[in-house]
Amino acid sequence: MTTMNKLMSIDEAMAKITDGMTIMIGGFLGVGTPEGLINKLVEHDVKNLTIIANDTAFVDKGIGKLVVNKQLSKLITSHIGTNPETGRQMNEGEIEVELVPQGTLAERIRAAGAGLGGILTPTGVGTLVQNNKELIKVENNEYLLELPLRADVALIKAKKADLKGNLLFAQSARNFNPLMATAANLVIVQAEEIVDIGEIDPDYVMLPGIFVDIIVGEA
Amino acid sequence: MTTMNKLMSIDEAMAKITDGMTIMIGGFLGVGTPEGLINKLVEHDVKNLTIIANDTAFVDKGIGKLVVNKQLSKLITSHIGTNPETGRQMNEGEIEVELVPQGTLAERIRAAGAGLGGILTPTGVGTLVQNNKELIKVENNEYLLELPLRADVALIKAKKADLKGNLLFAQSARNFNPLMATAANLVIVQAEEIVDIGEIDPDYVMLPGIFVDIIVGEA
Amino acid sequence: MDSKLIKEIIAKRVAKELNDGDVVNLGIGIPTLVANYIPEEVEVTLQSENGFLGLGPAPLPGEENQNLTNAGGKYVTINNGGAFFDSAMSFAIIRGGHVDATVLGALQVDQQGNLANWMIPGKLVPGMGGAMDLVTGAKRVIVAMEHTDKNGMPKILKNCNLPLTGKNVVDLIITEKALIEVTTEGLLLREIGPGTSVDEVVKSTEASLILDDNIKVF
Amino acid sequence: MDSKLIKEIIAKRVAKELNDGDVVNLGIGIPTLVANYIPEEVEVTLQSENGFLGLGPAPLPGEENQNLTNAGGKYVTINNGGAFFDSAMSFAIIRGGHVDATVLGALQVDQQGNLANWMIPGKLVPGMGGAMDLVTGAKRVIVAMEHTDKNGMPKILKNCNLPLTGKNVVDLIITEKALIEVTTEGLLLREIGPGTSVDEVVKSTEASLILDDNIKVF
Repeated sequence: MTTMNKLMSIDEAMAKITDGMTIMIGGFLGVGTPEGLINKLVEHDVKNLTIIANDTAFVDKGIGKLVVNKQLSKLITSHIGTNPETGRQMNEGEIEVELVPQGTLAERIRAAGAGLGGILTPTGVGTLVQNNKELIKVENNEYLLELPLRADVALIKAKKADLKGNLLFAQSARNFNPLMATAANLVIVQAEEIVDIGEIDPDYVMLPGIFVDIIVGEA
Repeated sequence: MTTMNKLMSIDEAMAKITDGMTIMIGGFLGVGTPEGLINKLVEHDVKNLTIIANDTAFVDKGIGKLVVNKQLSKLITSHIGTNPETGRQMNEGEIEVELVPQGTLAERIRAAGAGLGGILTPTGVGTLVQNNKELIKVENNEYLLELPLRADVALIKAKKADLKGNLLFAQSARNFNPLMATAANLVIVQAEEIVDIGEIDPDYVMLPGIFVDIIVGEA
Repeated sequence: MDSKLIKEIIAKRVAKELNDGDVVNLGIGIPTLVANYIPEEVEVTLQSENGFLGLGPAPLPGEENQNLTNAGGKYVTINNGGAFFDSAMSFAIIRGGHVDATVLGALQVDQQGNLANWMIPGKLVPGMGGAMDLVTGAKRVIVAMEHTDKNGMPKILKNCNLPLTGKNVVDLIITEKALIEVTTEGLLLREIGPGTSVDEVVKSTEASLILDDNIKVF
Repeated sequence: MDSKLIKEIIAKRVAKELNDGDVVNLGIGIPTLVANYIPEEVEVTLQSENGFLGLGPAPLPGEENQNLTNAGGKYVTINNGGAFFDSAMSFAIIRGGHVDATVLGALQVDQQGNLANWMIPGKLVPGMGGAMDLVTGAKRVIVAMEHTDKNGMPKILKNCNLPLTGKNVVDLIITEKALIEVTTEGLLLREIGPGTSVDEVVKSTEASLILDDNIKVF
């Protein structure tokens, strides 16, 4: 049997990211964001990225660094309040921002990963979120039809990865990471610890290795 | 602080099930089905049940026993081929059977638990499954609008439960169990092992305890 | 009144609304303070929308865990019997009606139970985060806020004029001056805060208030 | 030909279609046999729709685990590096295009790539189980079946007359007599089985076959 080697250096891995790509990045206010991958993205200075992420963290942390370095042209997110630079770029028209309710963001990403054509959610009915969306009535309740969100690349942070890419996440650092790994064409994981196949109990795997393409260690 | 006591005897627990209820039952060909709860249901002989389950197992195992004892009036399931009695009752018009693709069944149950109004799936387009369903086009692809499935009661099998109802499942006995526990008004779990609060690592909980109402031990 | 005292009054009154066994999500600001006033005999499980149940108090200095924060990014702990999960499960819990009560701040609330708390066009656009899901999915939506804004202008209006977070979603409004229930007939003033009067509440509220037969002081 | 031999011929030929690194779901019957013929240098991860990846061989007698069966209810094992999950994740993997190939049996297949394998009205209604999701979601759908039915009647038809499992879903048909690719132009006969002829294949097939320029014997 061959062993599919998913291990790669961070430089090799991040060389796969080019201008104009759509990238999902895990994390919640920086917790669970692969900081080493972000730093390398800043160094490589790829531009015109569309970023899909829960938030833009802080000016000096996580996705915030990409914003400060002006690498985004579009942002799909639920919250930008903790990073004033994101708000400034949005107000100045430097980046396009699509604000999505957090639960809807999670379901749209999951829908893409699960091959669904969309989901019906009550969230956002009667608000600005409803604009340009189909309203569907089911048994007298109104729902918005929300469409799947896919990406070229997902950047994921794990606590532990085995060589097949099976992942464990730590505490609240899990958040969007496992979902995003199902909805991107190329999934790059930065793992705090990399272990041999067989060292993670199959019952406790939080994301099956088939979703992971590339594993890098800590920077 | 009070301790919400979820522990109950199997008799007390199953006394809550009455004629005509809609009941979800975990398991896949009997694996992961709470056999003790089924045996008690057979003993109590409640009738006219609507059962939602992946399959009807075998005549002498799992949900199959309820079929043989003629306790069902309706069945929503993906597969009945392993239990000839189910087919006989269906053909004789004794029970109504709604056949649902397995992945659609999982998503419909999940949708109910997650408060979604429905999901769009490509599964079943152009087949009998499409009958009486809305066909929705998204970006030139066709999807069926599939609606949530809820139940009065869910009967769940776990490997381990703590006193708060946090659950662990064993191997392929997980299947529909955690999903069904999110989509029923009353969730009764039969656990092989019951442990104190704090004995299950929060990172590895497979179903949070807030979904569980009643815990019973092995019969 | 001192701002700290106002917040305390509000948080204390909100805490009394929580029942033993409730699953509760507390928003940032005043709602977070509610946790400090939950009676000992009431066991509440706090949900944190970034992905866990069993939210505990802040850790001791030096015991912070980089991977364990609340939805506001502050270091927290998890109680015995808690559970971590991903964002899809977190919002399945919220949207699916498994949260008994959510307590949120507001910019405006109105007679229809509409809530605005996520943006001021042209000025402040932080985004809705999880708020729209919380107000849609939680069984009970409790707004906890100061009765008037910084300039003394009413925040309880006939009609919200800021973009809504949710339509017809609020169940209860608790301020330092009043406890108001949103009913199908309109806003019902059931209690007033310490050191105020029904008159003062009515004057500092734009919305019409229905006065309960037996208005209590909390 | 002996039925066991027929099955072996089919399973062996199907096995050659699997590539190193593929995630594969094998249906019940002939498809299950494919696992026995995967070359050593090809690493395939088998998915089991009841909830795991890394499906391994049957356990030794006495080592059966009551909680570990395949989708047919037979005791199996899990390989190192496997993972268990719930049914929603299992079908997210299937429907979401994360399975490279699915191998299924069939009652009928037709020129449009339609597949019927889940019911015979009035006679046999086992239900579709996971088949409809598999044929919709897998990147490649391979039908593995005997070329004709028990009565020697063709199963590869101009148009299926049994209720469909999926519309325009089949990519490849492998029988003991033929390897046929479903193309936009129609059914392309690319290979024939051992001990048969193109003539015999054409005669035992109702659908029109496009003959490849270079038909091989497998």
